[in-house]
Amino acid sequence: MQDGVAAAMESLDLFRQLTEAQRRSLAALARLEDLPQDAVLLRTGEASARLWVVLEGRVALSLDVPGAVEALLLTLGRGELVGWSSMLPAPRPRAVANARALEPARLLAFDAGDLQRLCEADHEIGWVVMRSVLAAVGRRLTETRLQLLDVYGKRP
Amino acid sequence: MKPRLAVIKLASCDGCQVTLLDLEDELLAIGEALDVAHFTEASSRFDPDGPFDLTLIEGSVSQPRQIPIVRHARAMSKRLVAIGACANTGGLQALRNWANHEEYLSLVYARPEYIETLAESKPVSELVPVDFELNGCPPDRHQLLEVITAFLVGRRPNIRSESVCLECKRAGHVCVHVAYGIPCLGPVTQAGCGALCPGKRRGCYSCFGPRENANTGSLADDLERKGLPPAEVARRFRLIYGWAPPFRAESARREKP
Amino acid sequence: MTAQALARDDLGALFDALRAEGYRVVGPTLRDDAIVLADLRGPEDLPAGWTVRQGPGTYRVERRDDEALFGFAVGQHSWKGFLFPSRERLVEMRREDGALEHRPAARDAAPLAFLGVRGCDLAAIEVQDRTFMRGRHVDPGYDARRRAAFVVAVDCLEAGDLCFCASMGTGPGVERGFDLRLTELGPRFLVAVGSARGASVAARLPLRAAPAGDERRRRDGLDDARAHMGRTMQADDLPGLLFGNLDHPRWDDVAARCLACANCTLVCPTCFCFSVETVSDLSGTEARRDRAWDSCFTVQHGQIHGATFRPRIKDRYRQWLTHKLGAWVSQFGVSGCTGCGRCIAWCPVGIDLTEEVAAIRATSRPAVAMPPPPAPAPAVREPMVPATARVTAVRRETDDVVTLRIAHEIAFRPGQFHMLGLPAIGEVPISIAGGDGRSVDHTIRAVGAVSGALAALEPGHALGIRGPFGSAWPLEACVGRPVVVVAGGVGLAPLRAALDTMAARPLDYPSVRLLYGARTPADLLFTDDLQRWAADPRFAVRVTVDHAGADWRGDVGVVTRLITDVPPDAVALVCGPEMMMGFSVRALCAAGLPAERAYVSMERNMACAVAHCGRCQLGPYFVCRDGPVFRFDRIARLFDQEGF
Amino acid sequence: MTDGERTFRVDLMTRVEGEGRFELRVRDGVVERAVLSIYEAPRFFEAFVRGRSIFEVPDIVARICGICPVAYQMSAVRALEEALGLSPTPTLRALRRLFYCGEWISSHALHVFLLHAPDFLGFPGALEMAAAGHRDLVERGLRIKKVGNAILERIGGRAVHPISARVGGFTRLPTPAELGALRDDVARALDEAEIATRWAAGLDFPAFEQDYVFVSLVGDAYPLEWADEFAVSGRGTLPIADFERVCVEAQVPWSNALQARLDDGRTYLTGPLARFAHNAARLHPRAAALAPPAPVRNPHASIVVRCVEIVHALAEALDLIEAYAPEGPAYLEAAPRESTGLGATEAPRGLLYHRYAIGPDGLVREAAIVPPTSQNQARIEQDLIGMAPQLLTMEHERATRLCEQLIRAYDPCISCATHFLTLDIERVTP
Repeated sequence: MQDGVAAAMESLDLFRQLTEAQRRSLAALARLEDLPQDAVLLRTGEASARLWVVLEGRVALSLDVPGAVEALLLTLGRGELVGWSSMLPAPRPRAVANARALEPARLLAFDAGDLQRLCEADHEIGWVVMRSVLAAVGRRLTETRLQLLDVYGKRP
Repeated sequence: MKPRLAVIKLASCDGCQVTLLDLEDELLAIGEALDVAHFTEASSRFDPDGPFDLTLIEGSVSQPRQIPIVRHARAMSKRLVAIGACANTGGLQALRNWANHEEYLSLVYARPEYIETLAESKPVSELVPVDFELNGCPPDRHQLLEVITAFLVGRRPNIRSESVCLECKRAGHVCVHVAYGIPCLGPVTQAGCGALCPGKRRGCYSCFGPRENANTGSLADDLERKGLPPAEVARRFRLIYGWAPPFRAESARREKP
Repeated sequence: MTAQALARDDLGALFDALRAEGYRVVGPTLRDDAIVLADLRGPEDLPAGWTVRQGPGTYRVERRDDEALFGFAVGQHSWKGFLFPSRERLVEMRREDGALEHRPAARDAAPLAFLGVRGCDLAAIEVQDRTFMRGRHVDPGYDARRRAAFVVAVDCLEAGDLCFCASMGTGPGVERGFDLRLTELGPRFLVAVGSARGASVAARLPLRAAPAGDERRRRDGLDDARAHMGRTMQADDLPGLLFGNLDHPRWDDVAARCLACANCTLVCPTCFCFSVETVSDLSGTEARRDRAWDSCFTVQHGQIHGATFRPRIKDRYRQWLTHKLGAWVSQFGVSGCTGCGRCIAWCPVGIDLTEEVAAIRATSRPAVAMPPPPAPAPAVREPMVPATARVTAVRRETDDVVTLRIAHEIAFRPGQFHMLGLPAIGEVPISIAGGDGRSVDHTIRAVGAVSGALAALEPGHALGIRGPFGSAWPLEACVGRPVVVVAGGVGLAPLRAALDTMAARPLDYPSVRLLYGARTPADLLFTDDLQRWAADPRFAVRVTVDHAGADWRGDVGVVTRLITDVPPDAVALVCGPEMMMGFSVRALCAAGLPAERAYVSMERNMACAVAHCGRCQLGPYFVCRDGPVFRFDRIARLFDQEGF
Repeated sequence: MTDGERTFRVDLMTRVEGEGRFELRVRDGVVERAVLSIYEAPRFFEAFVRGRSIFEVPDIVARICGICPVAYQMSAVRALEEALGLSPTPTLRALRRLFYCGEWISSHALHVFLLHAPDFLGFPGALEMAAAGHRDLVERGLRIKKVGNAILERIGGRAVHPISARVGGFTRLPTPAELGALRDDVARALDEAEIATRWAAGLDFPAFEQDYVFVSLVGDAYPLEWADEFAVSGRGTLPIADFERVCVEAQVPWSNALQARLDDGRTYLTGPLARFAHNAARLHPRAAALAPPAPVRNPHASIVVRCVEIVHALAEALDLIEAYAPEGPAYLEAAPRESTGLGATEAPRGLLYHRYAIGPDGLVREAAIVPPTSQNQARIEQDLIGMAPQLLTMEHERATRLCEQLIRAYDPCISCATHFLTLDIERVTP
């Protein structure tokens, strides 16, 4: 199992900047999760304790809309983070979206508490991890803004 | 069923309606293409209730009784077109918007308690959304016909918000501002009149109101450079379309000592 | 041959000769205290003894101390008004009982003789010739009037206060391009013949040998004029200089003064921009399209269904100056400025382009390289008269998008567009979404009056069609390479024919990746085609939407998220809203694709579609002629430039 | 039937310019209330013309009325020139008269063919009339009207709120060729107007002869753009300077317009009937040949007099165009000075009086404008009272329609009537 973790971590751009030793320390905190289609990773209102990286398959983020059908916000694929808010300092915010597997998926899962403690203890790892999280969050923010622009919408 | 036309009047000189009646060559064709359902200046058969496919509304809102008329017109009309300076921006009578209303009333009428008017002469669009505003005091009759035609055939009217200068140059008129030193508001005024004033050797006095992107400041500076006192520059901007925001702002700037 | 002269008192003979050869004589005359161009009865209508004093924003006629007939600089009017009239009818249309007829408008072809054409103005006529006669499409009205016109040129022996023709190389002498040339030397005119037609008229004149020394007097006069030009302009490298300084602070400075009144453009003898208006009777039975002088200073000129490309006065002035002195060279191989000075005199607030250029030059950044002009290729006449065609099938793609199949036998290249029109409503550019030689498919989104009316057509209905126009997707450059197609919204339509071509030629296109973004699943076009392409093993199709419900199994997110693992030798074809294309090309480049292998399809407000009306300009390009498909690196500088 | 209360009332009068209502209440054969109530919004022109340059006045006062803007411009110009001491050249006076002819033709044709004729032929309006077999008549009217507008446009740029009139003359003089181009159209319209006059004379008019006090300008020519005197029936000819003393405006609570009466309290009539009564001998021969015996005292028959005035205006326009040979400047100039000037012209609907006080800076200090409809308003109410007896035996709807028709015969111009001031109003209000 841990061999699978190490191989997965090596294959991801996300961890490319870590040294071999650092990657090993991180790998010790991770495990692989295989999810069937429609498996729920996160539900709105839960305080998430894990951070996932998608390895295979797609994960959908969705929003419960009162009185309407659930709205899909974003689909996440290989190399993308799910549950990044678990990396925020306590008290961790509760999830504002649902995350579920759109199809059978394999993910790398970290216990957020362990990960934060490791980052705290080893600031070099912490810096790389947090920069990766920030990059992912930043990209998502930009893409969300583009969605907000509604570029395909009807102009007058 | 022919589309139903209404012509409604608020505070005005009736010149816009007269302009419609001045379409001597097309009036009967309009009567054939449209059901002129409400046009009290032209017919005793009228229907204030609607509904209407196209409503032309003339005049400014200047009495309390006109407010429900405008709201009703909007509610009952597929297309509501504000025609003329009064309906666009309050018109010439909006000059009273700068003055003390009570004082004006007492100046004109010895017993103001008989008279019910609002403190300001307002454009129609201040009360309800309008589908189109046709500029001009009065509007050009060809443009008025174009508005009616465009709505009948289903396109946007060919009414451009360009400066009078384009029409003036297309007509081949000599520029009165450059060649004779006659102050002209053409560069900041919306075309549509056919550049009448320069054609009669006179400066434009903006009876079609501000054009899109009117650089009133630069023109006003130029008029002052040419010797017009700021108070006169202010007056020129404060006339028929004086209450239109760009002109209102410019006259306020020039008026300051 | 000895030089010949015509006595001033014999000038009437010139009028007689011109009339005898069938010309209507137009030229300068004093009217309403200005020298204008109008019909002339004879020499008595010329402004004898008058001159003009001009400055920025001022013009006054004054008496001279002699009786010279041509002793004045050019005035507000130019010959443009005769060759390219301010209003002209282009097409007449009639729709009745389902029949639709398009016919070219009748033209008045009475030949004109232009009397008193100065060097700058003759150069200006030749500049406009390039626009209306030397491109692929020939304007028939201009062409007929120009070919018929007889030019009597006049040398300028005195420079005007605002003249800088010497800087622009167009004057003060006239050396070619005339039928006859006059040089006013006191009591006589030195006469030169420049053409066979000129010789024919000259043969009717009582010419005498010119006194010795007249030729030298002419040269001295021209030298004197050259030495006393009221203005100068350093004209070398202007295109690159201006396009290299699009962010220069001087643009803000001039924008504060500029009224955007358009006077400079309308008095300019070379400005050619026009708008096309659809006019109809109340019933929509009779309609016509008219053109009228327009200007880059009007909001309509830079508008496309509601969006305004040049909202600020700064954008418009910069468009004008960069076009006049810069882009023109790339478009037509010549500067658009002849140094006549009209734009300075007739600007109500006296903005002086020579001063503006000098100010930019004083603190400029380096010049940039500009594209060369295309080779002249006159080919198509009556380009504004549509053919009548009928809708044979209508397919509803989404709530507001339909595909019309139109019976029209025409060859086109994927990426090109047609102008589709309805007589009383108007005309719009619509890309070609497919075709089989006997019919063409057009996918139309109902956004405005014309597209709305087109989208409402039913099988059997007639419409007007012009084209095809413009550039195509570089399908030959894609042969053998992986192709990445990025489409957004209705932007898939202009790519459809290209995708079908690639689907039909498996050996040429081994790998095609289609990345398609739309607003919602309900907004996806061509769902059958998408499935068909997806089933082809060479195709990889990925679809993403901005918003979806829980039942959607595809991707959600912006289309740029799909741009990963771009093969380094790929060619990318991108079409969609400009914002989406910008982000997509940037993502492609970030993924390693060089910008010269990314192609985008641009949209501007094409009104004539034949590079005459000037409305679809994008810097040095006409979108209708040089686009709509552009190699991205060629327009990258303007792509994100506000105001272009 | 005649007992009890009967009320004849129309809340929105149609085919008149502007907005008004009337009410006639009769109890037991006695008229209790007869009011013409003008609820048209007031627009305060006299107030905001203060502080404006005298050169802006023609543009401002034109906007009082979209039907007779030229009348306002010409009265203002006349008054302001008097204040400046300017005497227009013969060319300017002739052009001004031609200009005014255009407005008479256009305004009278509008009233005769589009507004008034439907009353006699039994239609709600001209479009309905044209659709039901009277297309020729309406088209003829429109052709005549168009010629009036063409004259206005040629001289003033446009028919509604023309732009070329200025204090001292015009901004530019038309060339003889420009005016000459109108000649044939005017001649044709004159022929058509003669036919129309004969048609109008043949209409049936309700019997309603009234004993009017007529007030109009009088002078050497049929009064139009200029006169220094006015005539009041029974009181002879008076200088125009006496106008405000003789014709006094007062406010009434039921109307947004002021009402004028003579200084002796009597109502009076201004307009075509009054002009005709005082000036029939000065009509153009072509008009005189068609004119009924003067005076005409039945307001319903005013349509005939209007037609005669159309013929007069067209005939005179034709003469003026043919004689036009401009001499002198387009306008005369004079430095502004502190002064007061007054002037009156004959608007299509009657005497239109202006008075301005100006300061040394050339700005207006005070303005007084007396339009024809406010002068006629009291007389209209008196006519309603006079009509009451014949209404009582009539079917209600028909009676009401007859009241409206009576008012319409005056061609009231309600927008004009609503924005004027006399400073001594308190004094004369009961």
